[in-house]
Amino acid sequence: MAKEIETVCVTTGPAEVGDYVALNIGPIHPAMHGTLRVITRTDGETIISAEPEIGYLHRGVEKLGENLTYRQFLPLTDRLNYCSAICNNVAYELAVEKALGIEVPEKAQLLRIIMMELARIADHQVLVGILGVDLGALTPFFYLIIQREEIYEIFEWHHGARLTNSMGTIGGVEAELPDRFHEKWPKMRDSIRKANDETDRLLTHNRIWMDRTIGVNAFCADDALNWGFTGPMLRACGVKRDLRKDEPYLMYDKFDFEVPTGKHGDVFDRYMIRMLEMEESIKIIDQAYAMYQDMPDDAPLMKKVPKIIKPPEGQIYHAIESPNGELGFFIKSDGTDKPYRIKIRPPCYMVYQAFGELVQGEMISDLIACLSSINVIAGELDR
Amino acid sequence: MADWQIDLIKVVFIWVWALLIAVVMTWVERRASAMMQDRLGPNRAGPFGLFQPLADGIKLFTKEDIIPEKARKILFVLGPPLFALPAFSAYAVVPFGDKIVLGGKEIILQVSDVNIGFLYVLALGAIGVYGMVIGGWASNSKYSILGGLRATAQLISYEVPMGLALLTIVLLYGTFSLREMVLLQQGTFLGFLPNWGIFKQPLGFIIFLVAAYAEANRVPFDLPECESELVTGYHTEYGSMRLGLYLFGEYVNLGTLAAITVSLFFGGWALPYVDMSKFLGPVAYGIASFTVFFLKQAFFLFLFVWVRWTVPRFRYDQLMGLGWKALIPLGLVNLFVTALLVQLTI
Amino acid sequence: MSLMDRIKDCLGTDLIEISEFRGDVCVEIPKNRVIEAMTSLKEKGGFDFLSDVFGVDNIDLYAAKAKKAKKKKKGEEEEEEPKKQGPPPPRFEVIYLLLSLKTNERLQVRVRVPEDSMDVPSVTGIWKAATWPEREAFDMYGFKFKGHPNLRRLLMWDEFKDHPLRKDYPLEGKGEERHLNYDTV
Amino acid sequence: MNFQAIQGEGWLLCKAEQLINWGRSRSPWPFPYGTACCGIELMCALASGYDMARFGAERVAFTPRQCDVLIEAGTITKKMVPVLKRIYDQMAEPKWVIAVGACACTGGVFRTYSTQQGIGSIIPVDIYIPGCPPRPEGILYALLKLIDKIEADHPLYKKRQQVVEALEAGK
Repeated sequence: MAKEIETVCVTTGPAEVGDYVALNIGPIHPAMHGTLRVITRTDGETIISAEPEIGYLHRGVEKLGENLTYRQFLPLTDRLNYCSAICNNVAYELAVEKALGIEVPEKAQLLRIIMMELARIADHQVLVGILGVDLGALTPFFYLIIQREEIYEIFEWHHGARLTNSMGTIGGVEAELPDRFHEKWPKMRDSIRKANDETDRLLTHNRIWMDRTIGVNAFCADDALNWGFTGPMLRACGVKRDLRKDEPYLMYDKFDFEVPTGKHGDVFDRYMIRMLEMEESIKIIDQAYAMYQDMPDDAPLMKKVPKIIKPPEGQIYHAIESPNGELGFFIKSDGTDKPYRIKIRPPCYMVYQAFGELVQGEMISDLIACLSSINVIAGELDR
Repeated sequence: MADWQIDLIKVVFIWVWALLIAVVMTWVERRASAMMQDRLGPNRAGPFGLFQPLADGIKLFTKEDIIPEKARKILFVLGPPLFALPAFSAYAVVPFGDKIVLGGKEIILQVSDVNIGFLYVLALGAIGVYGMVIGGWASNSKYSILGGLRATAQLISYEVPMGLALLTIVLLYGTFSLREMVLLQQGTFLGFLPNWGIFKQPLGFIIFLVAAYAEANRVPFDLPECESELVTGYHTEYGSMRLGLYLFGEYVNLGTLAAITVSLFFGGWALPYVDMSKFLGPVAYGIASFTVFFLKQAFFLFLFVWVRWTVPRFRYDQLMGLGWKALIPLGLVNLFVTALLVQLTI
Repeated sequence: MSLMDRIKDCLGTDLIEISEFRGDVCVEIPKNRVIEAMTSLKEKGGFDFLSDVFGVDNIDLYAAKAKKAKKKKKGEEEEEEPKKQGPPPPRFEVIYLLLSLKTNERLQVRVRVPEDSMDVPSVTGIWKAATWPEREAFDMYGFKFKGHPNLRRLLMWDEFKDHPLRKDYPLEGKGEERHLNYDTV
Repeated sequence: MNFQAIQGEGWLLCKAEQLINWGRSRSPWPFPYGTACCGIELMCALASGYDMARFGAERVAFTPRQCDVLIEAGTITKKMVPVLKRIYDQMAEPKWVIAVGACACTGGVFRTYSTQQGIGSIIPVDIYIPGCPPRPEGILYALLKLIDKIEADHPLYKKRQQVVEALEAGK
């Protein structure tokens, strides 16, 4: 039987043909987010080996970056992790600012923090929603998407775009918080909490949900560090590492928030960490907002930066904690107005390379759950 | 009127009724899911989008009919009807109303009161599986075949607890005829409870309901279809009206299962505490009993939809575990206890 | 002890050059000593986390520098012919980004790779995290990582010929197209 | 009813065409080919706030056999081109294509070695939506435009012409 099916499937994957069925999942598959592909060898439903293949969304961003000026590259960073574009923008801005050796005014920092944390909530909401959809629970996704629309509304008020925000610029932020934010935020905070609560009640203690997620592709901390995991994936394995606490950038050292960690590194821990992080993000926004309101109205938002940005020759690396983990920009400058080499260190790239090891010996259903819980965003994976 | 004419009317009626339920159910499912998800749902085709299933049907009918090159042609064609037809046929033994006397003639509101109607339903349910398996196999696609294999394993495993749960009912009523079972459920029990199967066999009912969900391939047991894993499972390669038959058959199946649930556990057409035949004319009584039956059935149909949009999906091995490790032992214990009680009370 | 001193201690003779720019320390190590240096950095230096591995093509940088130097020379005075320099500097670099989880310090390690011998020892034996980044560096620049378990193209398709991130590859490509023949398998 | 009215040539054809178009335009099942940023906006368009299901675009299936409208949202890279072609070929007639976003229309900002400069050169596209990414309203508007297009179609007439031509050629 295995042989007969063999002829139908198209694989360019691992060549060894055993008694196992090669099952090609993706790139067009409901759970593959459009551009991922996994070539598996299965014994019945059990996965013997899985090899992810990427590059279906490789758009040459890094090469493009070498041909654009520093300011022109900013909009391209939106298209990396499009679920939380603002984090990418800020990461890039911070990297260039580090190369220039400047620090932006405090008010701009607070604005960036507020927007970044909102983006983090939006990103986690998509993740939790999609995880639910992939495990068969469709309804929470819709509840979360409604809240996401509200967050988009704030983005739109502030800088005019929903998804690809291009927020701020090198040296600061252009606009203050929109007036409507002051009314909107208290209401929105409650509704986000309500949606999270609804999701929590629908999923967390649901027996089927627990069966499907607890203990599924658990990963130990040593392996995770060896594979280069960061962010929620690493925290789920029990390592308390958050760049916001460990290498504070912007003003994160002034805020009071927890870093939730898991124990087993399974899908459930990843899901729970994201749920808890949303709450922490709300806390951070509250504090940042209070600090923002204490600022004088005429406090500067922008640092003076020359029109044409020419960082001195040298190479820098700056990383921030994006919703997925450590998002870093390496910039090598040759003293001209274009970066000589720009390298993005996407967080999900490192996680996804361990995918074969994560899902080995699990079942096809777990592969889907695992993929959703990693939160692979093809844009930043392939660049 | 001759007997065959009456029979013909009944057959046509039940056929149309089953079709209607399936059609309306697709609409109900979409609108109800939309309601639960803060959406509107389809509302462009006809009032409230009521004609949405019709639009889908027209579209599916006029779509290009593709049979994949590497598919087994005959089996590929055979799959969908084999899935949909048994579901329709099972309606034949469902008693949808009481006996009425018209012009000195006794008419039973049931296509045929087979004395082993109960076994007939089970047997037809088992045939429906072949539609899925054959469809999955003939498509010659890996997702399809995985779906087909899952369907086989799932349906065969869940036939057993379902059968065990139903056996207790047979023990209780001492008959295989669905009509007699309904008749035996009239009156009250312990003085205040309606004499329904659910109160006499609560555990049996739960086992039956779970198994029914599995038989109908609904979330949390929709593994053969399993949109996020197997694309659309056994009917991945099907398009046009063949797909329509599969989708349609699923809803007909739901209708059958709901009807059987009502007949076995919820007193069929009879209202509790009230005997409608005493103050209603024969025709009115026929309609009333049918309405009662339909309302009960509608509740279960809605329950199917409700559960569908609430819970996540099982994993394959968990599904098997639930079937073999939980439901079957429970069913056996239930059967044993029931047998003991029946033996003691006689 | 400062970070620079510790790294000097740790690397010993393997250290070719150490520099600092905006707080980012960058060290250069010889190509054939990558494994040893990385192991000692991991075990003695405490840099136990590999963030990323990637390549840099320096051909344009050298060209620009040469141009600048020429201009300067012209501006100053016409002197005698520039002295014959040694062999041209290696075209490529591989950069490893290391991180110490305990002290939260970051370190860039640079390995220079000449165009005519593109093989670099693979660090996948020390950190598995290098698996895909090294594949990508192979894909984009053509480094041959010795000891890599599965050195295939990662982002471009297998039949792709060039190495797109090299500076002499045009931004808009050379008109490559991908064709798949589905029925031959 | 005026009997003359139904005697005109093609009356039945016309009414049947109207019925078919009515059905087709009210159930354009989408194939969400979301590859990049636009895929997220497509997701929003399908979800609660915008709810594409209102127009009958309800049953999102990822198998090309069961879908009518290929909504191509996002960048198509050269690596992806054969896959897209294949998916389009596998869809059953009648089929329509919506290209969502600048990348799908023209390649957008990504004028690089690995990006396909617009999917129009690979598969026939019915509706182009500009924007990077377009708002969900844009996607809905495109769907409405597509529905208009479907309603203006002559499925049977075309078929009849084909048959007539084939017959004439056979003579």
